[in-house]
Amino acid sequence: MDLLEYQGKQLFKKHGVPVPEGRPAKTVEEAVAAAEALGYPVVIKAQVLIGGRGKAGGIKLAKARGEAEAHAKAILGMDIRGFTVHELYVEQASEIDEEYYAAILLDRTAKKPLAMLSRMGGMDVEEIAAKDPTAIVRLHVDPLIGFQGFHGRRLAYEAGIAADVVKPVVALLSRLYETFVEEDALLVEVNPLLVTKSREVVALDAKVTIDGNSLHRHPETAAMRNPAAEDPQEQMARERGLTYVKLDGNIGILGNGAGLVMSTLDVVAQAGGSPANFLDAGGGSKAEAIVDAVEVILSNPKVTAVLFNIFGGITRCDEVARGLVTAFGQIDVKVPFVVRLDGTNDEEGRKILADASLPNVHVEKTMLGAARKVVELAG
Amino acid sequence: MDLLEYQGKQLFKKHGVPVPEGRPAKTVEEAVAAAEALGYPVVIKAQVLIGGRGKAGGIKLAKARGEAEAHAKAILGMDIRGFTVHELYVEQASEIDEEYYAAILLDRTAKKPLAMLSRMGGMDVEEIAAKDPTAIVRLHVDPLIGFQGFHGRRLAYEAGIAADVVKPVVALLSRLYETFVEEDALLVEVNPLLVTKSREVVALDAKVTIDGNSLHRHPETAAMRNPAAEDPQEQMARERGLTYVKLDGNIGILGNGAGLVMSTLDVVAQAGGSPANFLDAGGGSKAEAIVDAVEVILSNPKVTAVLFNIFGGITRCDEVARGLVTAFGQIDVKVPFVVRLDGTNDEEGRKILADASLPNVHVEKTMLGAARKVVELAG
Amino acid sequence: MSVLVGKDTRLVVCGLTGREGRFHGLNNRNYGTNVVAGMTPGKGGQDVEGIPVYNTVHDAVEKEGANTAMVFVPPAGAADSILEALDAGIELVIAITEGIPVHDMLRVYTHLKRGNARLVGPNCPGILSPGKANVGIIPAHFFSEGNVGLVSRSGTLTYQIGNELAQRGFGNSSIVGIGGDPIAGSSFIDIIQLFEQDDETELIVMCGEIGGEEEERTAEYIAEHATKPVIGYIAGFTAPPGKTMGHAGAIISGSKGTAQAKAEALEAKGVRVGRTPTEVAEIAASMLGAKA
Amino acid sequence: MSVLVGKDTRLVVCGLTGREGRFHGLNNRNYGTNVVAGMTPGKGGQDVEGIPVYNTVHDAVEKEGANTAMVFVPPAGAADSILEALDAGIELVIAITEGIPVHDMLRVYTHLKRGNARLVGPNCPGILSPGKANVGIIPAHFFSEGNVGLVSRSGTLTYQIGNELAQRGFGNSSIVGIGGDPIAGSSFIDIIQLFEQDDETELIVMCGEIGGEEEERTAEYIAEHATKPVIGYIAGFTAPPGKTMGHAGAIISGSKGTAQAKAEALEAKGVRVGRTPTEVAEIAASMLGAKA
Repeated sequence: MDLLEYQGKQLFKKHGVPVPEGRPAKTVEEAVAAAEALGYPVVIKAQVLIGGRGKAGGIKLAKARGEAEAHAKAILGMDIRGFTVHELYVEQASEIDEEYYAAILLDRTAKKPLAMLSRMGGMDVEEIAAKDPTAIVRLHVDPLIGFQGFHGRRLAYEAGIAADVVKPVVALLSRLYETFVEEDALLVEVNPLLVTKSREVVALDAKVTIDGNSLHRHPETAAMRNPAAEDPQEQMARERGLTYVKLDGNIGILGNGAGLVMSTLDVVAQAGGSPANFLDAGGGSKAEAIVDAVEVILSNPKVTAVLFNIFGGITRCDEVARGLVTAFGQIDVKVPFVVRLDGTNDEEGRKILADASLPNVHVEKTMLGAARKVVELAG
Repeated sequence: MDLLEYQGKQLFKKHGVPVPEGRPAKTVEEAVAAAEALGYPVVIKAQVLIGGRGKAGGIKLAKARGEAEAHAKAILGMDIRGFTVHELYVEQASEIDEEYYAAILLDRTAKKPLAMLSRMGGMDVEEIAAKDPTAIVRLHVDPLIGFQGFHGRRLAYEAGIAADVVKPVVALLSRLYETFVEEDALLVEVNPLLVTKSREVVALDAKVTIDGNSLHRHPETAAMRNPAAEDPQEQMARERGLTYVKLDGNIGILGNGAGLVMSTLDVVAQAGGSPANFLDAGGGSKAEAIVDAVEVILSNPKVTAVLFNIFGGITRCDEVARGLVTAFGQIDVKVPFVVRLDGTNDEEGRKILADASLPNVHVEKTMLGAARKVVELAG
Repeated sequence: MSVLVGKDTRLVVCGLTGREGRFHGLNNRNYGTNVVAGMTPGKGGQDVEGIPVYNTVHDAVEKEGANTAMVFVPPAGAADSILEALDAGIELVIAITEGIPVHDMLRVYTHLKRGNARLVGPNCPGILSPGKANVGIIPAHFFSEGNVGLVSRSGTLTYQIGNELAQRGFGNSSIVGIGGDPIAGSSFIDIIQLFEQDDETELIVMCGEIGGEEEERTAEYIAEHATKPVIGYIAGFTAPPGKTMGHAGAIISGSKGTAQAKAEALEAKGVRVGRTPTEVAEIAASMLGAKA
Repeated sequence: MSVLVGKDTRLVVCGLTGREGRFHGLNNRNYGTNVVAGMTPGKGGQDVEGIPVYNTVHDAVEKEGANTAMVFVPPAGAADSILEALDAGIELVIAITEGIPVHDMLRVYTHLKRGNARLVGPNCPGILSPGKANVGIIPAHFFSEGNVGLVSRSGTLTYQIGNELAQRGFGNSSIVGIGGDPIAGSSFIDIIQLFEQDDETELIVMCGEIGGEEEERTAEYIAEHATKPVIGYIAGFTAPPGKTMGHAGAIISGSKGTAQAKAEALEAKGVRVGRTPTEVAEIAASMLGAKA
């Protein structure tokens, strides 16, 4: 789960990572009140889950009330690379002396946290790497030992940051690691890590991704989820406990098991089709889950045909068939369905479908045959 | 550093170990006010760093104001096995259903924390062990993995505690381990670990020993040190940065290095003497430290002779000799001194002493000879 | 022979008294797996259709000689359960649970590597050695004994490929689901090493998916060490970057972890990669010679 | 020969620019120890009388091939420094620092045991191999080369015993101070094992004190494994229970850790225990034959 800048900074503050003073705002009035309370100059920042806000005009300096009001008005509702701005963050302006880059993330290849530091901040890490690959220092941390002082010092000295800020940067990295571990983050990134004119070190931006599987122990973070930023189909699926990813095509897809669904997308693409979604109905899918899934798939208006690819293991094909029949009873289905049922109780499943003789539902025996059929029907 | 019950309970509370409500009090008035605020019945408990308070009359139940006042008056100033009661703890009374025993301590042989649980609480752990050795369950904890749920469950099930309180006891043990680690404790002991009539689990007593070497990172705990409970000579030595332990005898001892000082005590005892103290002047002892040390040793009125046993390594014997000369200039020394100087600059040291011709100072060349001499002089 | 589970397996099911644990635990026993115990805190002394339940894994080891643990415990307590099994001296832990927090698994994995025990999963379907033992949720009736070793990050995809192989007359030595999480106890390399040492296995099929660099590392390993033929399959050619495709580990980060890159890495090291499950079975048939 | 430090030692001094670090680091170099580097964060690029100083131990290893580290860092940062040395691949860390918190050492010790590196100390005087190398604060001029291996929890007591031996004409192969803390990196057993393998060592003197059960465990070990004669000494017969006698580890807890119990444990296993430093030297002389 990605957090907005100000949400990330709330977590930073909690763990002692220094950040400038700031307040979130959802309206122009709130933004102006925040600016007045903080004192000018302030920076008004669009809160969206995408980079490149500055270039898109989503970050503006305001030196007085009039400017703050004008910027807040301009930025709220703005579209930044497909994301609508619903919230602002009003922050005390900082005088920039140097910009560094710091991050801690999960390195799944090494199966360890990876800490990174660069003296070249303020641009994408890929950009830094392209300009000067030696400018990014990387260090793995043993999860059982944690981030020690020496990790921070190695990063700081090898990155060649200014001698006078080594101590505060090392301290910040240690607090950042604490945030990473205690908040169950997959990524905490500070870019830029600012050195102000008065040589103070603060996190000027915050990019934080939280492990969705950990939210049961972080109720406050769980409440930070921002439904307004989500795709409506994905939101609908999440609320129903389905694993759904929206794609660009027109063929709705349902399967059981993540690997099989991914494979189904691939086979449909190879057959010349274009999948509209990934939907894993999960192991042991029951009839009600199937009804929910059909609703989610069809709520995407681009869908012109639907493929069910079920290999029954724990999932029983007769349950899936029953769910499909129920769904057809509840929903006015206007597009053709291709259904492939194999595995546990496949014959019973196919019989249920035959008995129900649903309109425009085609049963296929193999995955490949089903893919070809749905591509043909989708047009 | 040992903490008083109420100080330990402050740490417990901070880490979520459940404790009854209570307030410390230094006067009868404070105790009565605390009792009134808490509501009767309350228990008035002597706060001393020694066990056996209950048997000595240092723990009393008060059901009304008059009783609270009377008990507070009786207990304040009481002598419990050599310790004067300077503070009280006034605590809400608990209805006892069962008494367990729980502790986490450093097992230096295994070099791991050791967690212990018994269903037989309310008596000394040695007493439990004597009554039923199988009643105490012991489990080591890997310091890098920490106390997991399974540790708690194993302790609870193997100790055979009541099924309905397994969960709260496991939760309490986990909080207790957190206290142990985060407060840098050498011991956290809860005896009794109480199950109330309403089947709630609370720590009714708290015995906490903090690692003195960790106090730099625990300023609040460091402030809990209770000078009133310390021996005046030990307090004086601590304030001067000397390592001093008071003993029962009459021969004052100073040496450099803990091992050599211990060995000196042994050799003096073998020669028929009785040491008055352990005093390690430390590696690289300077003249001022020697002056401080002489003052501390002589502040014990039982001392009838003093032995200096120095084997100079980093410590230079000439520095020690100079310190002794200075001390004799500042202090009116009435007892004989035996000085053995060996090692770095020993000849210079002996020459300084010879030149100063201090009254009643005897120089010996060997440790054994010095020990015999001081025993003879001490009378 | 077979790998990891077989006739010597003495299984304790952590979470046997739960709905899933009970269903699959009994299912595994029906298949012939020696399910010696269950573990559910607070239910010690009970039994599940004759399988004794203990409060701790330590008890199950001590009283029943369990050497393998299957973890069906819900995500919040699963890492604790894996650590308990390791602490109790269990040699092989198979964690079925999906949704264990990554930081829990980081600690578990690092701790695991201090000892000699093995962890398969989490978020995996388990291990089936046809004709010998089934530990997990793999529907065993699709598979028969044979000479193909199958290792996969995905469950149902494995069934699909296994079934395609079965239709062509091939059986399996063992089917090992290593799971779809970013931090998995066992890697492709770990399992391929076992198949290399297994007499029965003549061909190895590895079934990867997007995310991480395991398949790329495995390609290097195969080129240097594998003596038996390996066939690859990768799911997720059409997956967009930045989206988690069902499995927590199935995500393309930037340009890393694409199916294309993985397939190419394998092919660069001489591993044939099927582009559909059907093609995998066809390649296998061509290599081993058609049977049925 | 000698144990742990000698002609192959390439020493980095952590805290070389501090008062103590500088004094003893230079002292060690004057003795002939190959002091290749110092480490003080922020002082990289400086030098101490020609010894180059680095910001990290990693740099000292990379640039100067350091294989041994001596830690003189103040207690609050000492555990960090030991971990840094281990992380940098140092094989032997000698920690002189007194007053490191026990919980820091618990973590360091547990981590240490995951690898193959060795830690001596903390709160120890270091290691002297007379005529070869001196790493630490032992005053080397009292000691000459010889055949007595000395291992001790105490510093000055070691000098006292070493001196008594020297007066009778005996020198030392190595003198190893294992330190007076409750959690020490190396035990008596660890060092006795090394002396057993050392050709030069013919007799071993172990110098214990009150607290813990190391001496008792060592008695068991000697009985089972030692082939060379061992003489014991224990300090603290007159120490009262519950009082820390200078060293953090020198404390009798309840009835555990008394000098009496330790001496008896050693004697029960056939180890002769001297009751005074002088007696230890006399026993050694009687065993090896008077020399001077």
